[in-house]
Amino acid sequence: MGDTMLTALILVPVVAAVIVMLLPANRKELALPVGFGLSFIPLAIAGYLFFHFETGVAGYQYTQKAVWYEAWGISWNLGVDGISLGLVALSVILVPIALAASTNITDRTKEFVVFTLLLEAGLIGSFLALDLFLFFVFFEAVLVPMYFIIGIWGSERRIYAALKFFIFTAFGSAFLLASIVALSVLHNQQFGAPSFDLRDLMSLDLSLSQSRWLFAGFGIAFAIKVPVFPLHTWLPDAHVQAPTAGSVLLAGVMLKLGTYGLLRFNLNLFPQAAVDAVPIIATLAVIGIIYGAIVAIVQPDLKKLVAYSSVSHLGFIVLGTAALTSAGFQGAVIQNVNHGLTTGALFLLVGMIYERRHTKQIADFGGLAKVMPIFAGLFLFTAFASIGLPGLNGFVGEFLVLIGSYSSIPGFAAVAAFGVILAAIYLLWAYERVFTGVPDKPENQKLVDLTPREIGLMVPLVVLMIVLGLYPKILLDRTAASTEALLDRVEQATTYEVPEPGRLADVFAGITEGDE
Amino acid sequence: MTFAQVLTPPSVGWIAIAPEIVLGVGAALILLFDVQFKPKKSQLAFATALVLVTAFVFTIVQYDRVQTFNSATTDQVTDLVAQAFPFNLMIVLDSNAVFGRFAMLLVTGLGLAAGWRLFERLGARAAEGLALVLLSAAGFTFMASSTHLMMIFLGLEVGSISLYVLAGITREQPRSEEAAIKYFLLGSVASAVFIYGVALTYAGSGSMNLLEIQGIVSRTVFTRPAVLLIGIALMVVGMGFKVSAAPFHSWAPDVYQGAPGGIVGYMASAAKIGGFAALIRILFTAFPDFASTWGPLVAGIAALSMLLGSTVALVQDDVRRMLAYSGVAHAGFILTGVVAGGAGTSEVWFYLGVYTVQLVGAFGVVAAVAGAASSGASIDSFRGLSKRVPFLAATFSVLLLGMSGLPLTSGFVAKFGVFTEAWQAGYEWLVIVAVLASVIAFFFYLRVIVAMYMEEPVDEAVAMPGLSVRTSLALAALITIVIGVLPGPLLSLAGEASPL
Amino acid sequence: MVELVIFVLVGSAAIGGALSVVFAKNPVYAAMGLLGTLFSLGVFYVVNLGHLIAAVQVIVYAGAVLTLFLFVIMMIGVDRVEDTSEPLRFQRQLVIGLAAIMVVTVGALVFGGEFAWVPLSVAGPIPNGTVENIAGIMFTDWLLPFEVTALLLTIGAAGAIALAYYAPGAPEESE
Amino acid sequence: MIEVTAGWYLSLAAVLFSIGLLGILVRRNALIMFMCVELMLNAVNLTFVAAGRALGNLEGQVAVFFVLVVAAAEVVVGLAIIVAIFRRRESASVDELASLRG
Amino acid sequence: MTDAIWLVIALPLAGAVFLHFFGRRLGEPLAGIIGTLSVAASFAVGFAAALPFIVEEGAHGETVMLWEWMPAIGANLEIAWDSLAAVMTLIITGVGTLIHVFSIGYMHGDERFARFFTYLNLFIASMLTLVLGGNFAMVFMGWELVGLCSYLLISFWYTKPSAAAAGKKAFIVNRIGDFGFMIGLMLVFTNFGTLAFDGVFERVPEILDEGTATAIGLLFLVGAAGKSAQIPLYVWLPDAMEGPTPVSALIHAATMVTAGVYLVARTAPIFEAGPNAGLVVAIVGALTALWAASIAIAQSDIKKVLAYSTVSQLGYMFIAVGLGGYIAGIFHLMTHAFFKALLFLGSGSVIHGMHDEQDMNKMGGLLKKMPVTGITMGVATLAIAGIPPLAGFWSKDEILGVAFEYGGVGIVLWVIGLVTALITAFYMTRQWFMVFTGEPRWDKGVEPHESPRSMTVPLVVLAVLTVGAGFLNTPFRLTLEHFLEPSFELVKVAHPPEGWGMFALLAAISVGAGFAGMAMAGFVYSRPREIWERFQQGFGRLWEAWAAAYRVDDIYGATLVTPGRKLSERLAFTFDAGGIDGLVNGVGRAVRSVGTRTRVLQTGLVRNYGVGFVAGLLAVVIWLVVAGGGV
Repeated sequence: MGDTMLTALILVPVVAAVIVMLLPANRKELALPVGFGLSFIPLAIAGYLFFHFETGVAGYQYTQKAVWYEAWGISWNLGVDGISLGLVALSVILVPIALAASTNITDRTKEFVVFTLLLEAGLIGSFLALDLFLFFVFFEAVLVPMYFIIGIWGSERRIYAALKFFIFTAFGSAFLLASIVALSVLHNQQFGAPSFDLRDLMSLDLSLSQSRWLFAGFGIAFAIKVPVFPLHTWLPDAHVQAPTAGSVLLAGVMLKLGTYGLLRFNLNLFPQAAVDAVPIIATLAVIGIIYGAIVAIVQPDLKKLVAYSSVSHLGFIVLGTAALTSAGFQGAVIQNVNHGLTTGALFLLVGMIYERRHTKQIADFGGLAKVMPIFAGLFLFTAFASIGLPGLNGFVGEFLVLIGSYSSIPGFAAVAAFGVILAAIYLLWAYERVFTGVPDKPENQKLVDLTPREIGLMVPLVVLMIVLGLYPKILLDRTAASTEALLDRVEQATTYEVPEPGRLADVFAGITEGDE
Repeated sequence: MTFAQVLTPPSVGWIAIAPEIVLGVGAALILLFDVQFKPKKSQLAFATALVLVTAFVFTIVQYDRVQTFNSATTDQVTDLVAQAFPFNLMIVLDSNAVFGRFAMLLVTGLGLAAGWRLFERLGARAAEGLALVLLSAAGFTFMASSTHLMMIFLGLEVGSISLYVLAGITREQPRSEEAAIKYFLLGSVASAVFIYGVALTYAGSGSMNLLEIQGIVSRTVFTRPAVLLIGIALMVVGMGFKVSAAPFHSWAPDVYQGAPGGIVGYMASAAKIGGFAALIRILFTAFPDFASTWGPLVAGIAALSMLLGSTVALVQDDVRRMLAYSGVAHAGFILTGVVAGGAGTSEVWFYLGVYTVQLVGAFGVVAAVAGAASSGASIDSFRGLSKRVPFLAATFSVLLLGMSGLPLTSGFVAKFGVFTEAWQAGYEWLVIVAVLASVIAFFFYLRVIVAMYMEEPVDEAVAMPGLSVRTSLALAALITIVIGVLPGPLLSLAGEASPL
Repeated sequence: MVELVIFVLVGSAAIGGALSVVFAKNPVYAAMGLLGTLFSLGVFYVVNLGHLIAAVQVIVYAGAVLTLFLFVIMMIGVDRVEDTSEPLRFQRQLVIGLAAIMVVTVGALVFGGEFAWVPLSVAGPIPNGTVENIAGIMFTDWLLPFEVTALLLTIGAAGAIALAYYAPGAPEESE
Repeated sequence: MIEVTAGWYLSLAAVLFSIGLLGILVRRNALIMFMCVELMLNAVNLTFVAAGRALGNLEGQVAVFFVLVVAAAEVVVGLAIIVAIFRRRESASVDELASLRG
Repeated sequence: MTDAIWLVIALPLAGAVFLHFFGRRLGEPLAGIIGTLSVAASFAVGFAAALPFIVEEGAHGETVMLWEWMPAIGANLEIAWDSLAAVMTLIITGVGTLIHVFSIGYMHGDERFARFFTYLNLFIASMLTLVLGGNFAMVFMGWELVGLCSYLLISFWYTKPSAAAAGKKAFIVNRIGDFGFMIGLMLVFTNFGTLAFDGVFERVPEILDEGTATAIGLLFLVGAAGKSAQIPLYVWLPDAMEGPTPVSALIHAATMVTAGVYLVARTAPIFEAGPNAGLVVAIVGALTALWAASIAIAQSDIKKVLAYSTVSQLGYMFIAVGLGGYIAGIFHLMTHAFFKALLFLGSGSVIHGMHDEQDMNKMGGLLKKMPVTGITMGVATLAIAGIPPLAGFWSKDEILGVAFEYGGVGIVLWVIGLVTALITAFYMTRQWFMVFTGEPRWDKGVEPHESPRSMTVPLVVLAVLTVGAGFLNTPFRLTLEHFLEPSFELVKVAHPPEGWGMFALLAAISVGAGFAGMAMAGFVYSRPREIWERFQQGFGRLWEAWAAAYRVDDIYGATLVTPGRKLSERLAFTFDAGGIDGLVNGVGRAVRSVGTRTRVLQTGLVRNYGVGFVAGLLAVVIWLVVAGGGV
């Protein structure tokens, strides 16, 4: 049972997609319910996995490895650890919600459900793959369903956005591909056979320059996916044009491929280069945090605002990764999940209002709290979760990241902390403009508050936001061992030492040492 | 001494050329049959299919034979050499040749099925058309199996001259004529260049047999007569022309756009298979010792092809032209595998196999949408295809994504293979160029998908194509996906396809 | 010495013929130029002991092929004197440039002695290219290529029909 | 005493080939372009013959036959195409054929 | 009882959750009663849990662990229950209960009546989290959550744009403070490796050098200045008066704004290790006290006066805690909670009675109409003016004493304190006279009336506390001091000068200042309007500056908000959309244009193609011959 679990997790959505595809063409109203129902199977599997996950164990669990093509050294090689577990859980949670949020999609519903389910399979596959070839396959394959989701069911400039999304990400993947090729060739040279197994590749003997180049290759791909400033401009376009479900899954899960990749691959494979690159990564992360937030402030479009807020929030995750401390890593891992929940929820909410008013322009709203109190309440709640209000989930990750990064890269952490002010500014100002005041526009006065279905969509997210905010232990327990192991890997492979508390001088020394 | 006594009979191995015999005889029979009985189109189709299937069966027999050769013990080898190299070393029966035949026959079958409507519209000339297709297929498979430069040249000409005719076979279309004359003029120049290369190689080395040349060259590796180098250069140019590698590609867009829609897929695929088969034979079998010399040259051509093909394909409004330019880029990608030398053979073959299937399928869709007998296929005619004929849109998407090298399609495995080989051979820069070019390539493939799925339908009605077309297209798409997910078997098969 | 004289004289004729193919305004003159070159080469074949092919050259090439050319020229119109102005932009400049490079290249190769190469393998003095000797090779070692030419000729026939034969009364189909 | 070696012939062949090649670029009459191709093939033949003599093997001369056959086949098809074009346009100028471009 | 201490937080929180879901159905006044009861119950639990400290002098606190939160940084959900926490708890729940009761009357008829109590309960829970948190992260959680509640309650009447804006402003300005606080926390973690109080305070002397301690202290000051409305972050508090008056009383006078004071007191060991930080705290406090008091002089809005007064009084507390007089600071915190809550509730009563009129120029002569309100507010005014034996006298005097005893800069602070005391007495007296005496200047149709019982009873209770609370910590009997000592045993608490003589002298001076202020105000404002208007005009531009609060908001707007917004717009629309995205699209366009240009080569002319072919051929030949070593 255990060893085929992960395979099942990937294949079930695919099978579900096939089932939906085979539904009779004249019963297209069936597609969404069937897809929604089927999407609970991966949720159940992942739930089982999550709660039977052995805490305190650093290695991969539920591993499965089957040779794919021996001569190339590629294999169907899956495993889950603390770093990926949360993301898998996030994926399976958001997909049913995204599907249930898509009742407004009446054109080619079946295809929509199929693409969403395929997207789910691809995303889960990316998080579970321990073989770089397999990872790349999933990493790149997820572009297609998302491309169609944006391109077919998006709004006016959807084609532009879909193409930009695809090409931009594919551009990054190109470097990833070249780097993966290089790794396998190196493995071939050093061990006499090519391999793409992450664990095999970790034992490669890389020269510093090789390690740096490859780090850059992986880094660019993931940086675009995250996205890290200045490679972020595809994101606002994609989000603004994507349908709600697309935005939810894009921001909620897909962007995490980047942050996950940095943690999983860049750090494991090229620890020395990673240590050397800390100043660069941290700089970009901090720029992303501040820049994303500043730019978000004046965005006239709600979705664009949330999109830029993602740039800012994901900066924290990258910063936590660059921190190379226990708290920083844990913060990054948990923030991956948290951001998925809050931003997913924000996009859902924006989608709900867009369905009613067919506009996302902040200027078109005003005083909505009067006519849609439940909506306003949920929005405010989610906004505060996103701002990082303690007690809700956003805080835990951000705080861990900030605290964790301060002990190794204090200057960056201090600047990054400024981002929390800006987050409050852009979200609360947006809330003020959209919800407060008197609803003076006639279109707004007629708006109906959320339906039970819509509230139902939000409930799981809200509950998770509170639970993870107050009791993140369920996640942290599962991640801690893996993040520690990652940190050990970095420490053992390099001269880097995780700063001990109370040795501030050593911290600065550690950073300058890494530069040599 | 009678005349007969002068002649020592050559070693004959009929099985080694059995598929070609079937094709040639089949073509001749179809022509005769046509003259005599004025058969219906369906009968012609049946006859053609029969020829192809028979040839395929023989190829399977050949495959079996090759397996015996490959697993032969050392003391058996001498006996088997004669069988493996019949006709006094003119051709070889090795995996390379067999793989080439498999690919060629598959492409021919798919191409004919997908473009069958063209032959229905050709009227009385359908039989000639079919015969030419079969003959050219025989020519290109000869290119894949020859170990002699003159045989390669003959195969090249058999294939190419047929294609010149096929390009112009819808003679009532001015553009078809234009395509034919362009293809013919430039093609015959390229042939002349190639054969001049052969002549100079012969002059330089003293033989036209690739195996002998290899022996001679490797014995005298320090002497490199300029004539020999020029010979190599000219042969590379000639083959570069056939596979439409930049800067020898300029005929391809015009011809692919102008030639009849039903046959252009076959034309493009077959020329690529033949050209690359011969190119790797020449370079890998005869001149492995010169790899450091021709390697950078091929790499340069590859880089130029990928960049030029991708960027120009970007701005095309005609899907067939776009596919032609993308074919230029693909020639570059395949050449990326060629630079790796003999080690890259299997990857090159794999790439060739999967790419030509995609190509033939893609042109099949274009023919179904824009007409099998017409020239050109504006991207506008693909607008909203997903709503008009979802099947065509879906298969086309799969094929285009396959060509773009997206994972889970055969195209990705193929690209990955050639990139790995090139990297292994030390051409890192070429791989970087290649991956960037493939990013650019995404754009124009996606543009077609945009038109099909994301734009509003145009009024032009597109009929659901007939069964043969559907089968052929579905098969091409299926192969693309199945090989993409489970590349193992085909990779192993291609892995055996290193020349003896 | 004789060979030198022949080479210079006949070679000049060959080049002259070739040039007139390229530059003659009237297609017939071009064809005549080509004829001259073909004949010249026939002479060289004889000099190089290729008696059979010299004969074939004259019969097949000069006789059959060129006649075919002339036939088409006649059909298209003999009197058409071609306009020698160059309508294509840059074409003349480009061609002159390329010609210059080509002259330099070929010149460098010729005068650099690159064509006076040492063959990597020499089998010994060449036998005469008699019918017997040629056949001895063509029908043994080169049997397969010889067979393959059958395909070529079939293609020629089928192709010509497909392209140029209009069956009386058969409707031309088009989309 | 200057000996006429195979190199001389090869040089001559190279010159002829070059002339043919340039002729393709200069002439716009498809027929004459095709003649230039024939010229090139003949240069090839000369190379074969001369090289064969220098190498002491007859294969060069045999090769000429095949080139000849190929040339013949090309001529058949080529002339058919040219005739077909001429039928429609009353001209054999390739400069007028540029509807396919870009 | 200590084990059940979590109930203190849980009860109001449960109240909030319950009211959130069912409050609307319960309606008025049941929702309010439930809200009140939950806070009262919390008070009861807190009181019971505090008994050990009362009974056994010098009893030590203990930490109650609830569950793990962020163990990696030593931040779990745990409650540190000691005497300081107990005092704070009792103040919060005590005053909170009274204000809840008051709100039942005040919010009568509001359509979001239940929601108001939901927020109030949530606030109480949050505030208790702040003061009970056993580690910095939990304090920070409470710190932020009270900010949230403050936001919610200020913009409770969100249809009023000014209210919505004020709520947002409060939250954002607070966040600026939090930024400093957070960096302070990072420094703490970096040095101690944990955020738990247990792991920090006792190790301060061993780990922190003076510089680091000062740095942490100053960063905490930034946070405290934000929450407690000190220079330069006080600007949100006056605007916060947009919220319902009970909110102003509870959050913006009695409890939340004192969080900064609590923070400094709680982290006393750190300030002790970096005394300069404390000094800065005191100086900031003093400046704020004077600055805000001066603004309060000229306000005509009844609540604005109180708002600036609150800022000013918080300044006093900062002086105390900054100079090490933690207990004095907490003492003033407590007394201030009583009398300022009373003042706010009184003003609420007035506003309620005057049909939502807040302009004092339109009041006058209300004493007869609203006797209870008038008298209780009068008591509070006396208290804040520092008139013995009311609570304000004792606590303020202790602070001034601490400043005086500090010497040096302390003397300056003492002088500032005195001046502030004088001004305070002046403007509070002014307010009382403007509101309750003289000719009625009411708008037409306004019929002032005394408020209902639910409102007046809390007033009376608070008035009693205002009178009596001072006796908890007089020089004669230092009850509070002894009670709190265990919480400050790690540090040396500063005290006023020893000896009765000194006490009497200082008290006399400060009381004199108080009386002087009152006398001046009484002299002017007990007389007709023309007279005090002339008096005000006598100050000329100065009065205008005061009335305009020195235009600090405008200055901030011009120097921070507008440029910030400009920057944001530049970045968003010029740099991002044009620059970066332009670059990205530019790359795309460049590739396309390469394609477009290359495509031109494909002329369709065979002879052109021939040129390309031949050129390529020549290149290949030349390259191969040259590179192949053939030549």
